[in-house]
This record gives sequence, structure tokens and C-alpha cells, in this order.
Amino acid sequence: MQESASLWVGLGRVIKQAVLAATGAPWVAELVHTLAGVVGILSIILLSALVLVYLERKVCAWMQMRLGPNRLGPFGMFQTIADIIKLMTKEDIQPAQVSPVMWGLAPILLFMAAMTTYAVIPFDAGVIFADLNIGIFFFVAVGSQATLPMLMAGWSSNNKYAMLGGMRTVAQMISYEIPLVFSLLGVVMITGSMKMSDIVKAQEGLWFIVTQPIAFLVYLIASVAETNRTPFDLVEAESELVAGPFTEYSGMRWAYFFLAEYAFMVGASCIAATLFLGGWNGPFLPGWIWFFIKVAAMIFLFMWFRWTFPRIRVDQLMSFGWKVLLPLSIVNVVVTGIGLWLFFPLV
Amino acid sequence: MFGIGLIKGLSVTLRRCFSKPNTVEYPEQRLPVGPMFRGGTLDLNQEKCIACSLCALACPNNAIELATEKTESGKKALTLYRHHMPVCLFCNYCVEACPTQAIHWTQDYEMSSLTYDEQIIDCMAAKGGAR
Amino acid sequence: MNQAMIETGVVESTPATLLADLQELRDNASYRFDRLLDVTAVDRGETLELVYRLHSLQTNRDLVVKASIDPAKPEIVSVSGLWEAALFGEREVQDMFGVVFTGHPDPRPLLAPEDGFGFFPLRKNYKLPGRSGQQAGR
Amino acid sequence: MAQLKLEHNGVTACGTELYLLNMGPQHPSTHGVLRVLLELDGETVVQATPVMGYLHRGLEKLAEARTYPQFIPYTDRLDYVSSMCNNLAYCQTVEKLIGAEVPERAEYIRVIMAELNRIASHMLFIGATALDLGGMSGMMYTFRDREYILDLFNLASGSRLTYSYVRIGGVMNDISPEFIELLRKFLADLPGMLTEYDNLINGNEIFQARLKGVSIVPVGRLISQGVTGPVLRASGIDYDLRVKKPYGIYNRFQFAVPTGSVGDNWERYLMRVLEISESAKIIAQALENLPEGPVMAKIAKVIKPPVGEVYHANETPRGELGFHIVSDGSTKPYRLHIRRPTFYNLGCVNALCQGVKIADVAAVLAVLDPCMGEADA
Repeated sequence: MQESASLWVGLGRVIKQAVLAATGAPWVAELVHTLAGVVGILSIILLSALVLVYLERKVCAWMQMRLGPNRLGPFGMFQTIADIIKLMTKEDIQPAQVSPVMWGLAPILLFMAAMTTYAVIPFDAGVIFADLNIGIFFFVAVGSQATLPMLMAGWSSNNKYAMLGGMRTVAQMISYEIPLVFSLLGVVMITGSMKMSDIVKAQEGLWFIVTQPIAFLVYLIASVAETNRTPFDLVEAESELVAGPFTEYSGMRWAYFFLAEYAFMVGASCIAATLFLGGWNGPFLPGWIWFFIKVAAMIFLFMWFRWTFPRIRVDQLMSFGWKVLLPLSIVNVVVTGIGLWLFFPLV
Repeated sequence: MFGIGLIKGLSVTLRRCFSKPNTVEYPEQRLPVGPMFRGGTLDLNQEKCIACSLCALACPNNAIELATEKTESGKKALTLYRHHMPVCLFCNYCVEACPTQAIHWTQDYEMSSLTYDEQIIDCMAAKGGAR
Repeated sequence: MNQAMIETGVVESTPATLLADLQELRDNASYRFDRLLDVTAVDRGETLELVYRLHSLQTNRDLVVKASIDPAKPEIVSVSGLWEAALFGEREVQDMFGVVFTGHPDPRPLLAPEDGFGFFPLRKNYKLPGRSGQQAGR
Repeated sequence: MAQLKLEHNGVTACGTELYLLNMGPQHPSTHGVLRVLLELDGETVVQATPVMGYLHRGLEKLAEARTYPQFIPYTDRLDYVSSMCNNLAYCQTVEKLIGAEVPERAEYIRVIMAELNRIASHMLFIGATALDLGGMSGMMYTFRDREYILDLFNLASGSRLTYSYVRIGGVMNDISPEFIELLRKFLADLPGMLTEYDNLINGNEIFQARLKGVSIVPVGRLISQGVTGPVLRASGIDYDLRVKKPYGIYNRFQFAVPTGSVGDNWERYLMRVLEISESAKIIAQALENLPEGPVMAKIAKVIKPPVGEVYHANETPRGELGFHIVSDGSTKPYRLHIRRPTFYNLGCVNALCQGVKIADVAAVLAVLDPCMGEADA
């Protein structure tokens, strides 16, 4: 199956061989191959942000009986490009009272964290930047690094709204990280591996959403919270905190936050598709298209939530996370353990 | 209880997602302004006007500036008729006050301009839409 | 202050007895005016007339209590201890008429800017200035 | 900012420090240009001080320089989302002063318009509340439906927001058969709209959880603060001027006044939702009994009321809107005072906000439904 795999693997191999033939040095070929992967991931992030901003607007508009962007290009598709040009040409304003180093570093660090998570996402059989044997662990660990830049942004902005937003980030991310991890644990227990490719292979027959529905639900809710989207967008909370940690940012710096946010959303969708929806498995179509469809469905779900639900309050967020989600995910782990012990007793 | 309301909400937005949008694409499509439309600028019919200045008297906010003079035949005639649009309340009092129905609203509602002075409409010079 | 006066709907009071009168109107079981709907003032030239509009939810009856003060020395006791509604109402009167309400816990300007208008707009001696410059209509 | 002196000693029981947060006048969730100074302990509000006056236009002084009919357009600009109700309150005050009779048909049209405006205002309220709680789509739905009412008003008066439709002695002009037909269609569609709000907004558990049990204040405090309208009724006080002191022809209609029992934000919200269907009932009854005839009484062109004083109040969507006119016998009011419901309702912001989270400040401001054009006069 891996041999029949997609054109992406082939493309990588061709690049590698071409460079090897040209330079004759295997390490150069390896380097170029890796760089190609980095470029690939970067372009995925940037392109997906580009498309998602457009889609978000369109979906939002449709749900609100509006048309959405429709002026620039066919169906308004170039609207986002115009926005990017606008953001890039904007003046870089740094408020006088900010702590410059931290304030400048925060958006970059956040984007880096978002980008790094993509290393372990299997887009297709063999198309994974680093198929670590601790893949999920890596994702969780790197994903949770988003807390720090957000707090940095909030604190260094020297703005009370931003500060409140930064504080909320920490509280929210820590609270929801735990149920998130526990929900992933069920899958790991069944497959007995944290390696992404193993997990996907384990789902060739049955997707884990069938065997682990509670885990999927918990993951869904926790990942909405992790990606700061309604109903858990307390960090930004437009009607309360103006824009949370991003209040003092403008232009390209703000765009970094924006990009990271979408990157996290796509990342969370990718993990959901990998762990619960069978990854690249699917009949007829090539694996990467299946993966793409599943991710798109997840993203639509996220958008659907956002444009339907009101925002939850801070104390409700906390009590929901600790009193509902966490017990639920622990119960799931226990039930999974008992099930495994009953049906697949350890030898 | 828990979850039903959320799902109902989701169903509403999903249904709307596939229904016809309610918006009008403004510069190309325009909604009719309605038969009683009050807005735009004052359209003065100088033949009908008897320069009685009742409109200026009726105006709550002194938005109409007019001046008259006696003609040779002893009748009053307009020399100046200005509609100060920025202070206009669009209350229709002037139109109602006019004994000869000499003033009407133009059907134009795109009234923005670059300078303040452009907003002061000389109704004697303009025919129909003032700009 | 008696029943017959209250039937008429308007009661005259004096600055000195205002607080006691209003307290009586609020607490006396036969009146029970539990709401202060509005506080305002009218500039009558020689006097400045303060108008307290009371209402009773129990009897659904209205009462206006008036008290006149000297516009040159505009000072009257605050009734905000009786009804919290006076907190805002009196501050508005203070901005508009320059009345000093003694005992008001928070006498900052409410509708006026933080340092006041510099004049008292609703007094009769303040004339509305005409529009300036280009806006001049009639 | 940090150097601002705190009124309390600045240190709370937990050893945390209080700080000031300036919410507004430009903030996404303060309707209009209200500014609220929040004294916070972490996320919890210790003290909330509303600061207003940013929209003060001196309407009461302007009135002294206008004749009686000329002030009607200014009442539009008080509470600009319920102009009809303001027009009605003002015109009825002047009619009371000059002792004018209003033709039957005009009375019915006035009731129809005022209640339609109440529905429009409450629709805006529902949408704005949903928006303040983060549910962005809700607002679009209610605005879509409010648009139908604005179209109706446009048909009748030629304006969509500042109607000046109700005049002293009657109404501006008669309503057309087309208007009545469209109105009947709207009334038929209204239950569907309300069901949609129910499904999307009211029925949502998150929405309910956000509002239920939040900022309950003893009813005595609200009475003392002069709070009127739905905010007061939510605390169980059955006081609606349309019933308790019927003005116009309101005593001819059968309708219920929804009252709450707990007095939390949820009931303050619910009052408006329930009032929409009650208003629809009134409109249906008025349409049924709409008589033929003139819509304007014979009123002198120049209105010269007798010397005297008059106060008249109406129940607008926000509460008791009263006009107090002192006449000196001339064509212009000697003194005109407006008892604005929003102005006094904002007095309870502090009471409602104490002890809630920042997020609920937005909710409190939403359910008070302030309109700063009115509060600031």
C-alpha cells in the first residue's frame, strides 16, 4: 500500500534523487529533501489560512443569510489576498508602553509552535515530515507551547484587556489540555503506539470514532477550547475584552497571530482526522484527498460551532472543563482499559 | 435537556446555510425608497414658489436659508434658496408647510460629499438632483 | 402635609422641610410613595423650583413635590438617602442648573464634562448661541 | 492608570489588588457611547460606575427655542430605536396641555405604530444581547426581521428610523391598504420568527447558562433606583403604564403583561421576548377594530397652549418615558423636561454588576438595553 502511495512521496523521492545525481553528496540530498518538506508544510499552512479566511467568511455569511465576499475575483476569492496585501503594507505600530522584546517575540513564537505541530501530521501514507514514535506526545507537547506566547503578548502589551486575555489563555489552555490528552489516551491504548502511522494503520478496518465516541466528543470540545474558538473564545472575547492579547497588535504582527490561530485549527482538525476518522484511509480516492476531505469536514464543524453558539463565561468554562470533561475522559480511559482487558487480555 | 438546545441552534444555522441570502448587492441592486420617502435634497419648483417662506418658518432647525425681493410687479420673488443638508432633520415639515407644493424631496440618498460646502445645496441652481 | 393636599397631586414644600416631608411621604403607611420617578427643576426667574415626582406602586398614585430656592444661592438638601434614583437625577439638575445638593455622596458632573460646562444651560439667563460660520441658516 | 487612587483600601481579602478597567466609551459591548469604570478584583467586578454624557445634545434647552410641533423631530432622536413611542409620548403630552381630541382612526394607527416599534426595538434587543454574549449570528436573524418593520414604517412615514409620524392631534398621514396587507403578513410570519429565535438564541443552553441566576438584586433596591419597564417587571413588579395608567386607547385592548419572579438577567431578557407576542396581539386587535375616518384633528397651525404645567408618561420599550412641559402661554415651551427611562435604568448598573464577572458586565448592559441617545438627552 505504501508503495502505491501518492505522488507526494514520489515527488520527494524524485527531488532527492535529482539532487543526489547533481551533487553526488547524500547529505545535500537529505537536506534538500528536508527543506522541501519544510516548504511544503509552510505552504500548507499559508495556503490553508488563505483559503480558510475566505471560507470562514463565506460560511459565516451563509449562516447569517448574507452573501459574504463577492467583489474581488470570482466569488470574491481574491478578497483574502487583498487583505494580506493590506496587512503587509500597514504601518508597524509599536505602542510606547509595551515591553518591546517580548511583545515582538510573541507572535513569532506562537506561529513557530503552530508550525512545529505539523511535523507529525500524516497527510498520506508516508507523507509525514517526521514519523516519530511519540507522535501524539509531540503534538500535545508542542501544541501546549501556545500558552506562553499568548501570555507574553498579553503581559507585554501593558494593556489591561490584553492582560486579562493572557491570563484567561493560561487558565483555559491548562484546563483543557488535560481532558484533551486523556481523550487521546484511549486511542493510544487501543493501538498501543503513539506513532501516527501506526494509529492510522490500525484504523484500516474500523475508525476510532466508532469505538471511541466519548473520546471524540471530549477531543472535539477540548480542541475548540484549545484553538480559542466560540463558544470558548474567551481569550479574544470581542464583546468583553475587545481582542484579548492581540489588542495592541496591528498589521503583520497581528497577521501572525491570525495565521497561528488558523494553523492551530487546521492542526487540531488534522489530529482529529488522523486519530478518530481513519486518517488517509478511504476507498477509491487517493489517501491525501481523503485526508483533506476529513479535515475540511472538521473545519466546517468548527466554523459551524462558531457561528451558532454564544460564548461561555470564565467560571463556567473552568467548571465545565474540570467537572465534566475531565471525569468524562477519565471514565473513557478506564472503560477502554476494561474493554481491552476483557477482549484482548495481555499475553 | 443538555445538548438539545445546542443541536437545535446548529440545525437553524445549517438550514440557513443553504437558504437564499437576504442581502441586496447595493450599488447594482437598489431597494425602492418608498412612496413617502423623506431624504435627499429639496427639489424646488421655482414656477410654483410664491416666496412665502413658510417652509423656512416651519423648519425646526433652520435648515432652509432663503431671501426674497420685491419685483417690479409688486410680487415677492426668490433671490436665494439654500438647503443646509447637514442640519436638516428630514422631518418633512417644509414640504407639508408649502401652500403650493413647490418643494419635494429628490429620490437620491447618496448624499456624501468631500467638503461641508458641497452639502449646502443651492436649490435655485439645481434642477432635480442637486449634485 | 395632609391627605387633601396629596389628592391635588401637587405639594409645595420648603428647602428646610423637604427632607422631612419626603421621608414622611415615603414611610407613612397611608401614602407610601416608594418611587422617586424624576428630579428636575424649573427656572422661574426669581426662584428656582425643584420638582420631585413621586409615585406609589401600592396605590398607583402620583405626587409632585415642589420646593423653591434662591437662584443666587442654589443649595438644597439631597434626597439620595431616601431614594437612590436621586443619585442620578440630582446630578443632572446640578449640571443643568448649578444647584448644589448638600449631602450628595457623589457630586461629580454626570452629563457635563468632568470639569463642567462652565455655565448652566437650562437656566433662563443662558441664551442659546446661534450657529457659527457656514451653518448660519436664517 | 495604575496610579489612580482606589476608593477601597485597594487590597481584598485574598491579598489581591483591585484595579480599574475603563470599559468604553468605545467598546464593542457598550451600546452607544456609555462608559463604565470597572473596579475589578481579577475577573470579578467590585464596583461599576457608569459615566455618560458623551451624546448630550441639550435637547431640553433646544426645546425652549422650538415651537411645540417643531420639537417632534427631536423626540425621534431621543431613543432612536423606538421613535414612534417617543413621538407618541410627546404628542400626547401636548394634546393633554391644549386639550385636543384625537380622531379614532388616528388613535388606532398610533397604537399599531407604537406596538410595531416596540417589537422592532425588542428584536434589536434580542440580537444585541446575543451579540454581546458572543453569538454573532443571532443578531443577523433579528435584524433581518426588524427590517420588515422598518419597511412598514418607511411605507407609512417615508423614513426608516426617525419617523416624526405621530403629530399633535393625530398622525402624519393615513396608512394605505397596502400597509395593512403587509402588516397582516408580518403578523402571520411573526410566530415563525420567534420560533427561530427560540431555537437559535433562547433555547441555547450556553445562552441560558450565561443569563440565569446572574445579577439578582432585591426588588426594593430597583424600586428605589427608579427603574422602570421590563427590567422592573422582571423582578415581579406588575407595573406597565399601558395597564396601570392607560393612555390613548390602551384600555380597549386585551393583553397580558409578562412579569418575572426571580429577577435575574435571564428574566430581564425573557420579558422582552414575551412582550413581542403580546404587542402582536394588540396590533391584531387594533387592525380588527380599525375605524374609518380622518387621521388628523383640527388643530390650529400655531399652537398656543394655556399657561400651565403638564406631565404625561408612556410605556416605551425601555420603560417610563415622561414629558414634563411648563407652558407660559407662548408658542414655545417655557421648560420641557424629559424623564428618560434609560437614564434612571442606568442607575442600577452598579447594583447589577457587583460581584459578577467581566463577561457579565456585557450581559448586564445588554439586558438593561440602554440607548445612550436617550440617557444623555
